[in-house]
Amino acid sequence: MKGAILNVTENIAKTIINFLEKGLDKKCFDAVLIPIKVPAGDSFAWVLVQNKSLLKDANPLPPVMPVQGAKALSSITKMGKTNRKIAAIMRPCEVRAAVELSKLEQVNLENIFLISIDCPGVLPLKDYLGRPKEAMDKFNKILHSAQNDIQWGNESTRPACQVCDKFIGTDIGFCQSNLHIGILGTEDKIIFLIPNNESGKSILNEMDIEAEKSVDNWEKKAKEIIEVRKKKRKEVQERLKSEVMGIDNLLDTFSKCINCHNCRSACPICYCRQCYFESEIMKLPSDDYLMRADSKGALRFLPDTLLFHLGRMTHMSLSCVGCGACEDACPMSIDVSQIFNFVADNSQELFNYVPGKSVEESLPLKTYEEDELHKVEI
Amino acid sequence: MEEKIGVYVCECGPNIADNVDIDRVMKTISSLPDVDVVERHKLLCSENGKKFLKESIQKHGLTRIVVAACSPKQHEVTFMKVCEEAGINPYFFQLTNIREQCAWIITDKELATERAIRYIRAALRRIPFHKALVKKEIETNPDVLVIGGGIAGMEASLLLASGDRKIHLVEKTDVLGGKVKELDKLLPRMESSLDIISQRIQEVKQSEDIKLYTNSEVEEVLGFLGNFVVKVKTGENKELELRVGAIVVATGFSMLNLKQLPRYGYGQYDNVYTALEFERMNIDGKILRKDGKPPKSIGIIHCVGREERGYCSGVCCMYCLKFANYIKSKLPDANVTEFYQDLSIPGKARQKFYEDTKAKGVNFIRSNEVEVMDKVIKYKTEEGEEKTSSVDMVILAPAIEPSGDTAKLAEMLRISQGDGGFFQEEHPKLAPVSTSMEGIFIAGCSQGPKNIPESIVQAQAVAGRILSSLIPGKKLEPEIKTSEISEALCIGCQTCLEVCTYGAIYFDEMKRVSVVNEVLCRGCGNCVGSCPSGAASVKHSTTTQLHQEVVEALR
Amino acid sequence: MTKVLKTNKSVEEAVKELLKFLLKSGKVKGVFTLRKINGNGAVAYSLITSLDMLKDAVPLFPLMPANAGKLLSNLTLRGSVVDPVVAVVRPCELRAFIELVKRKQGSLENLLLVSSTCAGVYPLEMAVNGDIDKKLSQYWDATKRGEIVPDTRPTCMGCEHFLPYTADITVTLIGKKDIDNQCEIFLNTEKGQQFVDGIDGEFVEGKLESEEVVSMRNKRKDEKKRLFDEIGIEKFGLKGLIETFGKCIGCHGCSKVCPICYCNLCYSDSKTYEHKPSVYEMQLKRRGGLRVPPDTISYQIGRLTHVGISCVGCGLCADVCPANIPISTIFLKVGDSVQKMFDYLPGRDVEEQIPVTTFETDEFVEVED
Amino acid sequence: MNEKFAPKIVGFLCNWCSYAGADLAGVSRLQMPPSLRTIRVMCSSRVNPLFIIRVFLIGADGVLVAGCHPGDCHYQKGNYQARRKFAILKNIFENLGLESDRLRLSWISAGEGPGFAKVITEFTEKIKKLGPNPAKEEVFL
Repeated sequence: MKGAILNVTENIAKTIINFLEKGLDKKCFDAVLIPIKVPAGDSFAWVLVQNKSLLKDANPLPPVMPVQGAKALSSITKMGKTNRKIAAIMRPCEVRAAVELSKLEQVNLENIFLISIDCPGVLPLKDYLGRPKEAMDKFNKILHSAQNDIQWGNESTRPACQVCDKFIGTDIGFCQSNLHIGILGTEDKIIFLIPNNESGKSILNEMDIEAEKSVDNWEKKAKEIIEVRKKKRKEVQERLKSEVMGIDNLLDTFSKCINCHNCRSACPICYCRQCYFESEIMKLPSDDYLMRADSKGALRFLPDTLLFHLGRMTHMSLSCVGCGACEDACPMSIDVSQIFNFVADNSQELFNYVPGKSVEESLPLKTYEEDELHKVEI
Repeated sequence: MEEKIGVYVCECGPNIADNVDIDRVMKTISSLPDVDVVERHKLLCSENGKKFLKESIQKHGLTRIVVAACSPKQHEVTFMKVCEEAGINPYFFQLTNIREQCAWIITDKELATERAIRYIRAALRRIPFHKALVKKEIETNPDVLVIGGGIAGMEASLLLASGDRKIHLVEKTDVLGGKVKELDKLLPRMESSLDIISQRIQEVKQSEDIKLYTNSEVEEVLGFLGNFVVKVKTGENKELELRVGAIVVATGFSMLNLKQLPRYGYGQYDNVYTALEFERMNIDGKILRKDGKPPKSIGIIHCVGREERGYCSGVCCMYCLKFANYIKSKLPDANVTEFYQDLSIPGKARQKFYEDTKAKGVNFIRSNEVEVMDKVIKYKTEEGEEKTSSVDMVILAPAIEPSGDTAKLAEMLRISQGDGGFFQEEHPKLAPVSTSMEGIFIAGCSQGPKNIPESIVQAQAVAGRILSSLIPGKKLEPEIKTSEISEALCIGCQTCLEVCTYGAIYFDEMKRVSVVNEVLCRGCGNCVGSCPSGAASVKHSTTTQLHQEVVEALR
Repeated sequence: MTKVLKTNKSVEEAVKELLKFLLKSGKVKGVFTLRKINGNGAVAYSLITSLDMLKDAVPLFPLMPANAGKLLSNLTLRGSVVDPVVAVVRPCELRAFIELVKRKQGSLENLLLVSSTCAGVYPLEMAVNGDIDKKLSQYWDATKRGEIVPDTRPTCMGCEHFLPYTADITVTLIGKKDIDNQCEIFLNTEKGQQFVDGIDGEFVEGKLESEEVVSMRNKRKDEKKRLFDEIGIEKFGLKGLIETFGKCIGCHGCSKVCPICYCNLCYSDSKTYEHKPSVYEMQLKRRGGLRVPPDTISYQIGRLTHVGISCVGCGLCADVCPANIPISTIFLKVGDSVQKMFDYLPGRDVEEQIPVTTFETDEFVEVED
Repeated sequence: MNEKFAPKIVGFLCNWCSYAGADLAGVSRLQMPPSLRTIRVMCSSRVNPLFIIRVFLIGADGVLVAGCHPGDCHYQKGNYQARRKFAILKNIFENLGLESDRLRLSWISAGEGPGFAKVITEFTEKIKKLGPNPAKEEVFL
């Protein structure tokens, strides 16, 4: 694998922003989609930037993920392709979600140039919002420990990040951005620009950046961590299997759910304008509720909490990218993302499907093979 | 299908061209993507211009048309017709006003030109979102229900009755004639009321086209213009179902209940009579006190209840003058005093009647505070002096009120009650006999206090409205740009039902959604402005269409 | 004066006794109340039909996992309950339900409404680790003393409508020193009296509007004023709005839990708010940058125009906000102001018409220019 | 005051009165500042407050809702309902410290050409004093 090497000026973020500015100057793209610190300074928001001066508060790797990047991209492109070229710089899970959404016609990737970046994980939103400054320091420690890599995905990041094995935006991370930025193991001295396809190459070309350098060391390092994460993911899932799975455990886990459906609103893959579970279909005559109460002596109200979560799983688990946005949004701190991740891994495995890996790979439910899945037949 | 969009810029002779740089407009608009044809014309609304437009549309196979010309109030319909003739749906057209609200109000030619371009671009932005709308036609029933058999109801019935339409006249009491039958003589010529009304009653009864239901009441009204279904409970306690195309409400009035105003002594003292009681006395032929003797001094009090009701009933002054004449002709020596607050005697014949009456020795006292005591009227003069006047008979002119059934009928007919509780006309100036419900008309005192000729005028107006709009065999074309409510988005809160003036929205209990009755809807969009869910929209003026215009306007 | 049922039991027990009596006697078919639903201390509203399950009921537990007004609307949306159901809810939940009934989103028929003089609830986040159980003694102590309970939600501390307006039965808590061994249950309506007919206990006369209630109302009013002053929304302007709502993550959880937001699909989540990229590109050109997803501020102001008139200040919106935005205080402040324009108090009376569906011909001439 | 500032006012004019009034102003050749962008609606009541908010946040320097005079509404009562909605919105703007002066409700009849010109002139002057709508350039809306 080959790529370009850029020397870090000031810091990694600045270097990346300089690169983006250059891209704007050279008209390689007309606008950049990037997280920017909000005016109050207490969070980050996705901003589509045309005016370079706005980039001074930009942060390509913010410590939190208040909105999943694919959602931001979807909001601009779901009604059609953009007329201008937009470079979107996102975390690998966001790129993967964007690719999934494009298969579901909720994102139009034409004219979108996807840039991914090695992801050290993000902090839980709750931890950040209380004390943004301290959290930022904590995050910087994680980020800049790239040379010793142990800290990436440590326990102060979100549970989903801790077990993420697809945090690299190249084929080793099953991610299909146009250009990936490698920062792992570079000791803040250089960054790698790794084109994943022709379009990535041609942009570097337009910017007179030579991309023939070897990135083997970076790749080696990345693969090592991926292996560690894979192991950890297995372990955690084993634990989850006994602790959370099974109807009683599930009921227990979701007993605190207050039906706000924030998990589904934050989920990039839940793209429905109106959730089935919020629709008229779920509104029943009173005697239905009373009959159900009667059969058990009591009926939790609203009922069907588990139905909602299981139903949501059936809708999105094949495309779940494990970004953890659902858990961040849960006011009751339920381990939603861990459970969904677990289920998603299993259902994706059934079809040997990795969401977001490739635009060409069609969604399992949109296709079928004549000779498959016999194990579910009796 | 790929849309082919054409823009036509009208110079309107010098009207637009003088202040808008048409060349620049043409150049700018031609350079826009998605615009297929841009043409200009000296006067697009001329025969020549319309021909040019039609041929150009056909030649280029256009599917959407933007015309930049004058106000849509002037020529929208003109150009829609051209579109139709050219074979495209007239609603795939947008007229943008670059004359009245652009060329004519902006002095600076450059600014005016920019504005014209902006307006055209706004139209171009919205036109892809236009939807084809198709005219609808509904069958109608030409028959009419008239509620109330007073002078107004009878007049309307008689005018409407003809070979090809039936009139159903429903009267609550057992007789026709209403209040007019209770009067002795009519102003200004003092002819007998009975003669006139009997003749009318006779005509109604003889008409083959008028079906009369006495002792009957309307129980339920469903439907809309051209297609009402009415339930009537008849004197024989039978329930009838009638089908009519229009409804005339002529339910008349009642008099203010004098028990509410004890200061006039009605019911407390002998020889205090209401106007109608006094008419009765005159019909019976003699003006007598309770003790059987003729009165010597009579006080007639105007404006009884005017302050409480908040309006002048308009007719009392004249009939009080008439009463003075009754008295003077029967008891020439009796002393007659009229107590009034203001005299309402407009019109070509009334001033003379007043002067003639005054000449007969009738006294007029202006006072805002009048109180009736036993055989005495106490009053305050204009100067504020308290005075009394001895009388042995008092006649009161109470305010005219809506008849007792008004509220019930208003609800049943889904029309509203306006000032004073009378039925509300559609427009006080431009539509004084129609109501917010198309096909329901009001005549006579049910709409407000009025005298007999005014009631007749209204009844005739109603007949005219009905005869010209509800023609046997002719189909009705309801408003096309009506509201619609998305079943998927409606949450069933029924806010729209409450704000709709026309009762054009009903609630589907099964589906739990509001539904627009497109025949009744006038397309005002009040429901759209009030719907929290964005479920309601008005055709050809959807939020998306307006938003597109705004976005361009603010570019 | 109101008829009062007096028993020598703790309020918790007395209310459960009452519910038990109603269910056992067959006067009601179901009991709608808070219940502990499993070992981990989770508390949720439940519709209980068996006496056995009633044991786990915690009708006065200081938590609002959902606005019961919204839940009762769900229960009765497709027609009123066929057999009577008793519901124990908080005053703001009751007010929300009344507002929903006015909007044809529920039915009062066959519901026996029990409420209390409410001392407030703790924030939802306290229920995450079961911390509320540790706070209970503090909660009841303060309630007995007629003081604002510390650490309850800000909107609760500033709530002056803690006396239920339309309850059939009201349990008095605030300022009742003896609630550990005495309970007063006010039977406000004939319906309330009929339902308890036959229950054990002493019947006396009483007045709901006690000195303690008045004193609490004053304290709450002061607190509300303090809250409003502190947040200072009048000084927001666009900048302030952006600073406050900048961290909004767009989950719209506030509208999902809001009892007054009764739409299935929020207008601002509908297709009308989705545009072709060219619309955004035009904006981008002018502004140089554009936050996406867009409409963060427009959503909030828009929701205010819809909810303001009926906002009961139940506080759930702030409770569920993953970004800790003090939404409830802002909405309560604006709601108060809008409601004052019409002298309208949401949930005061089911017959009171919602001002947006009606009008006076001679009002607000001052907004005309 | 910025002399160069040319305010953009979006005016929702009801078809029956105010739009006709605007036309009459044109027919009478009454000159007025070129600030207005007319959007024709059938009735002032059709203007949903949410839409006004959107227009304001897109960056209109002023938003005018104009309808028939009270009692003269072509649809009887639409303008009363419009006034209520408008009053609530204005109250919310005031509460949030937003410039509620950028919103205006006016009754203009079909015969009031000069009245229309006056409203536009006055409103434009007022907006000029307020300066450009800050929402126009705001990125984080």
